[in-house]
Amino acid sequence: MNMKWFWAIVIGCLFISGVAFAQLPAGIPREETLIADQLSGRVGTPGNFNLWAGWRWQDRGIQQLLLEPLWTVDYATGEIIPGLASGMPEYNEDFTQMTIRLRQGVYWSDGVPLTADDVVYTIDLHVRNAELPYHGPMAEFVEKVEKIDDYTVSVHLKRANSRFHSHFLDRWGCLRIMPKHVFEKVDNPITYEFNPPVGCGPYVLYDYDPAGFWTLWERREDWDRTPTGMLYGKPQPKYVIIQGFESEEARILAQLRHELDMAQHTPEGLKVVLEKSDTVRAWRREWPWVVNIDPCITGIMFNNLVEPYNNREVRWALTLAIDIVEYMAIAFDSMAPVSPIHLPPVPAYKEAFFTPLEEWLKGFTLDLGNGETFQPYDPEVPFKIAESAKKRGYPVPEDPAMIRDLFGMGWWKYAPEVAEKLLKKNGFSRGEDGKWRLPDGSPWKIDIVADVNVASHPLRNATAAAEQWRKFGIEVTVSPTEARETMILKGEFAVCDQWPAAEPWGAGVDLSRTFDPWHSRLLTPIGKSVALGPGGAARWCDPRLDQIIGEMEVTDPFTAVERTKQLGIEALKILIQEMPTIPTYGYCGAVAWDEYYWTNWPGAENPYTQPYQHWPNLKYMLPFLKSQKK
Amino acid sequence: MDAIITVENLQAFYVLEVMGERKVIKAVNGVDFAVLRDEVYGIAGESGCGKTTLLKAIFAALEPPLRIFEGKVYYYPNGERVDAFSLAGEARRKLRWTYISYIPQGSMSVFNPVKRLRITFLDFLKSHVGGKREEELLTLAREHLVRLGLTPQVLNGYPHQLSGGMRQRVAIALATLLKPRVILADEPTTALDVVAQRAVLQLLRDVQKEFRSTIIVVTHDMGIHAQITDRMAIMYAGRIVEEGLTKDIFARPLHPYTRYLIQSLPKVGDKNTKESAPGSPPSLLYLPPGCSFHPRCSEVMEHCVQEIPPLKKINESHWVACWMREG
Amino acid sequence: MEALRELFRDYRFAVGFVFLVLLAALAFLSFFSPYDPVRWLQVPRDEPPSWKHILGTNAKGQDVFWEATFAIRNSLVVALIAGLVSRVVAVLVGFLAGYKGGVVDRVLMGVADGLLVIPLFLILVLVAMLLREAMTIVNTGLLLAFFGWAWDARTIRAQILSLREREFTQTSLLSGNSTLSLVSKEYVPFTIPLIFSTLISNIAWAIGMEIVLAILGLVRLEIPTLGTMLQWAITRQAMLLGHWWWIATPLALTVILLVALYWLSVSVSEYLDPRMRIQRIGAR
Amino acid sequence: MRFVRDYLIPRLVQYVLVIFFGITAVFLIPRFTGQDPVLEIIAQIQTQGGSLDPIAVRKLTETLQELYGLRGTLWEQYVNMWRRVFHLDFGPSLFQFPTPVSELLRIYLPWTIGLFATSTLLAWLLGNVLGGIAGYFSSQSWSKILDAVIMVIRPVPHYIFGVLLLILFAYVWALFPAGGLMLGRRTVVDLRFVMIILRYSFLPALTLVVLGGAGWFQQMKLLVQNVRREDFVQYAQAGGVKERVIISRYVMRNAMLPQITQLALVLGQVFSGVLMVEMVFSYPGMGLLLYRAVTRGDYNLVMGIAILSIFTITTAVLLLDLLYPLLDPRIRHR
Repeated sequence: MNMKWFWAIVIGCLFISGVAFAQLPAGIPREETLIADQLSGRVGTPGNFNLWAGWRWQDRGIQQLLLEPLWTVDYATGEIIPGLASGMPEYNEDFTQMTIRLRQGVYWSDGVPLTADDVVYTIDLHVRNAELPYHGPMAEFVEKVEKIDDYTVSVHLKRANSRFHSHFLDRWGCLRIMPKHVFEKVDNPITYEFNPPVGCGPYVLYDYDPAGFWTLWERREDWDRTPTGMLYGKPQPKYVIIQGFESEEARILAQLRHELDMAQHTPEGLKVVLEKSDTVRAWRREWPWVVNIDPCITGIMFNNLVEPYNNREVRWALTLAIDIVEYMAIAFDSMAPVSPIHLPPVPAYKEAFFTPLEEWLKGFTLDLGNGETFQPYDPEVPFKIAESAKKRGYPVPEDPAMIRDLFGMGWWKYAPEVAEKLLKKNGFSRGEDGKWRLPDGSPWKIDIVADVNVASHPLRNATAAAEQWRKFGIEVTVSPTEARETMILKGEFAVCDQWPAAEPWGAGVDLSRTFDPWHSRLLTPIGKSVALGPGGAARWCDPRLDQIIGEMEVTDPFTAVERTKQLGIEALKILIQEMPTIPTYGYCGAVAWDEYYWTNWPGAENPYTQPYQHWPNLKYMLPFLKSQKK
Repeated sequence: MDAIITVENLQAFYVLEVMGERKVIKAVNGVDFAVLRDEVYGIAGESGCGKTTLLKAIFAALEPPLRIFEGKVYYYPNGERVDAFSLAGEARRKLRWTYISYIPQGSMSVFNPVKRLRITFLDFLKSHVGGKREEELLTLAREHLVRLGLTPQVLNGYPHQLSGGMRQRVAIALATLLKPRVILADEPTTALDVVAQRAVLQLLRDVQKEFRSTIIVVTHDMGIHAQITDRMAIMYAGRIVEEGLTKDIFARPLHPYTRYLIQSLPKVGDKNTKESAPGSPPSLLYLPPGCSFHPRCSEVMEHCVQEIPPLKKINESHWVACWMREG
Repeated sequence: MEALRELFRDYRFAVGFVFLVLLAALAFLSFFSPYDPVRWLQVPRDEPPSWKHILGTNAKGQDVFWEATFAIRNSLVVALIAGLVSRVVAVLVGFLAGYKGGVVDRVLMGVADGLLVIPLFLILVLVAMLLREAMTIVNTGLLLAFFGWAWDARTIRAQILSLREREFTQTSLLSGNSTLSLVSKEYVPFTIPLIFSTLISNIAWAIGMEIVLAILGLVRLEIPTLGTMLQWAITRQAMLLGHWWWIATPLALTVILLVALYWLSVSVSEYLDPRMRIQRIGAR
Repeated sequence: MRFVRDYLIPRLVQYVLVIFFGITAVFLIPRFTGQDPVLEIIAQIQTQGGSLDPIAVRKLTETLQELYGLRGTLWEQYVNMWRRVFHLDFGPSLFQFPTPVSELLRIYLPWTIGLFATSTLLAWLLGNVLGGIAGYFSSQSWSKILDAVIMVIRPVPHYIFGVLLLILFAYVWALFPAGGLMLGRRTVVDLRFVMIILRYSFLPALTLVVLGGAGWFQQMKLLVQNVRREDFVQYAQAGGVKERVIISRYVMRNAMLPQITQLALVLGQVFSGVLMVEMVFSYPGMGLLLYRAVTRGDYNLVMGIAILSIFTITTAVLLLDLLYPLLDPRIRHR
């Protein structure tokens, strides 16, 4: 009997407390708060905000709300937004000196004004302190940094570099300016926790979970003394919570309960929230909903130092053995745009690279030996994908321009017979059972080293590729492993599901970020770690590309636009001819926004800024949000 | 007749459901007898003849699959007749240990192994004696042990620390704690050595004298019956085949089965191998037709195979169920 | 097999056995599957149960029923390998430790204790990471077997210890029987029911562990097992999207399998209990 | 003193050896998986789209290896590890660098004790009490129904059971939070604080208690059904001893004995279930911490947690071995 009463009271209390207390910390009104999901998950270093010293889960709000970089890339608008800087960087004639002009009237969140001293201190410290992650490029290039006046800094470079500014260009991370008045009092900038943190962004730290699940930020009283405020006006939410979830189900339910305004789900998770909620919208209001302007290309990576993937024709054969229409149905339920080249189909790149390349692609020819040739490009692919999606029951638009927008420009033909010829030309053969044999007669087995997360784009690619190649007669296994990252960086794989190319900036015409990892000086033997996994881990290089990269280093992307673009196109052609990795489709973010508390999200119909909550540009979105006071 | 327990046409069967098939084990199959005040009554028979079941029925300890099909068992507390089976749970619980008590077969594991004996004694006392403090009850238990010639120190020990004979005597002490009118003793000396056996029997006799209780002893060992019982019944295959004064039965056994039992007793100076009944008791599930004993009987007649012999009165105190004694 | 006949008298044993036979039959059906279990887009996707696809189809374009036949087959193989191999180790260690005693006993039980106190899960994850593409059905079973014997070896040892105290060991040894014949003639029959009951609980453990490893993505996800079927259904949000047939099928199969094993194990345990046995023998 | 010589000392030696081999195994095995914590960090930055210059990465790799103490031979690292163990200093977490392992343990241990220890004990108690009663009255229909329900619930994987609870009690009837405990550094410890934690922990605890308790229930029921037929129980029943006393002091008390031994050993085997629960409910705890540490090659953190766990369990087993005779007077030390 006593037990019964005890339980009745306990459960009763729990119910009452559920009615009496909201989810948020005391004194935080929900209608003035924006809650966003943290992409990188729970923070491992909750009390440490010093992201100059290493990985600190920067998308917990440090990069989106607290800090302001000199410049930020916006891939949705194709612009570079000057933050602390007042304009674009200025180079001298031979690219050995760069001038940074700072925005005036910007204050750190503790009331100290931002001046050239902070910039000088930051660069200087990085040149001197070898333990800081950005020490490498600073020490390599910076000869001297000097303050011209309070708002002008001049950086003298050791050798010509037209892209030195890119180290300060925020694209999910860059060298951000440090508050000199805070760090100069610190003995060791590596061990310093930077708590409470000080920044030039529109928000300051209010509270955080010691276990790392959430971080709560409060709008600065003096938000008008931050670049965000100056550029776009007052950020609307008074508070922002960045919260991590360990399971997709919890994230979905939180959004359905209006406890999460911005989230990135899996496409299946997105379907759930759209189905179950009246207030949740996706980036696109209609099918296929997902963000298809992400500046990241997905696909399959070969290790170009491993037999037989060191052979261009084998790589091409494997490409032609893929039926991209089926591939897309398997990988992403036909919801993503395909890309035949090593670039994501973001708006800026479509115009600058896809369209100019299209004629060349159509004429591109593979030599099959014995005088036979084959033109692999298929511009009809988007329409075939549209057809397959229609059969699946999705509301596919009829407009050809829209179809190309949703499903991409085109891809490579499904040509198993051509693939067969290419392979046979290289000594491969089919066994009695129809399965492929390597030139030495042993069965051809492909093991794709893959991500463990079934919902992730890498594993989606691995699954679809495995399926296609099995159909072609190769024995394929997919091995999801938690050791994937290490294995890929060290080259302990033959085929994997890493991004086929490094992510470009997403804006402008400068593709150096994509090509640089393939410079021959960075070619790393198997067993040693490469510098950059995406693209770089393919361990491929080409003297023609080296030359282009060299030329890019002395071409100003801001002034010599046409030349920069031309260099990019030439480099892309080399990549297509060689196919060191297979690009398949552009990364798609399944972004879901709840319009219950906040509206005017940057959807496809009004992409005023990039849509992700984890990108540094979030701060530029917040002034545009409209409150739905409840 | 001053009866203290009467059993009337008792049929207690085990009912088992095996793979949807109902099986009935006729462990006690129509038994009538009365036990008188202040006597020691013995029930004898080989194992598997239903004597333990009979004790359980008398004790009204009926757990499935054991069920009473017919018949009655009457108690006579305070002179009035009470139907043991229709007693309500609490009323029956109250009669236990005060009116009727039970000495288990082999005391090896009748005490809670993880508690000191003191606790066990207190548990039994508390359940029947109300309104007394623990120390008073403990004193009661100590006095009782002393009266039975046992040292009260045993109460501080654990059951596994006692020897077998000692444990059995403590078990008797526990059973007689509340001076019950009737004590049921199921194989009280089994698994004890001769010396311990003697001590236990002595104790039983003392208890009977001391409290003027009635004791019902169940054992296959005819020697014990000869030593302590006044009257006895012989059971075979769920039925009583002979009942009478112990001395009469030993002097003039009427049933062939009784004779086998007696002959199987070792006699002083007897070097001959013991003659026991050939074969073993029948399965209670499939009883042979007619007299259950006929397959083992050396004097079997045609009639024995066809009809079950009724229990016939031979004289004032001697009854037997055998066709040979017919007429 | 007198013991078996007796066990079958218990409806739980009988029903559990029938369940197992049905599951085995389902597993056997996989050999006649019209579909390749690894391949995608074999049938229209996401269709609810119908006459054509009695348990519906999943988002991968596979028939859930036929996929389930492979899943139950592979899971049973994992569980049986794990159960049987670990039984061999457990029995050997248990017999040796219990019979020899002394230093042998100390060492063997020390090893078993060592295995028991290490967070087993940690080791499983680490080894699964090591094996990667080698995490096939057989290897998963062997991995689980390697870690699944310690507790049962202890149980069996305890049983041997108590048997050693019994009279027949002394008599048997005095009458000149060899150790081997003693063990095989006297110990084995007594311990077989116990071994069987530990086998059943070990199988249940292995099934559960395979599911955990699969949910964490540490096994080969394209090989259908109960675990990987659940994993795909979970990550593709079958539950919240209302594709209940996809997640309910492996779940129901898991429950049925474990209920059957539980009933077998309860029945065997009761059978082991001597008092229950007497009651049963009485019914003969 | 025969007890000390013949029993206690060998038992202590075994205790030390088990800890020694356990820790050595936990030291060695992660180093064979080929996981490089430094590369994991770099990959983490790159996969999220972070920009790191190739030169920066190369430099960073070297710096981090230096910082992490991953230089030197395996033997040197091993010796170093023992030195650290004796100083109770496990160094910094490698993946959550530079947070010290001890700091992480300090943050997560209370949560784990709060949820996992409490619910394990609660599951044990409830499972045993209910199982005991159901076993004693096993012929009653409610006991049979309870047994059937538990039989069906028990095989349900923790993850699925947790998600079902979430859907039911955090969405269909939104009584409990879906995750995300909003207690920060500013929170004052008061009644509200306690209520929030209770509410937040209720569903995770329920999952662990139900699924854990189901296992104990089944075992206890079986044990009680056996003990119930023991002579001393039947005799006490015959003697009219009150049923309450029989159930608690006779049946449960005896059936409990093997369950106590199991409890100590089961502590080491539950990381998997706890991990699933922590995942579903976004609950901070050692399960997730350990899993992430393992998968990221965070040797220092793996060592910290494993040593803590091995030490706790081994000590619990040792204590139990030494104290067991108090619970069961029949057992005397060998």
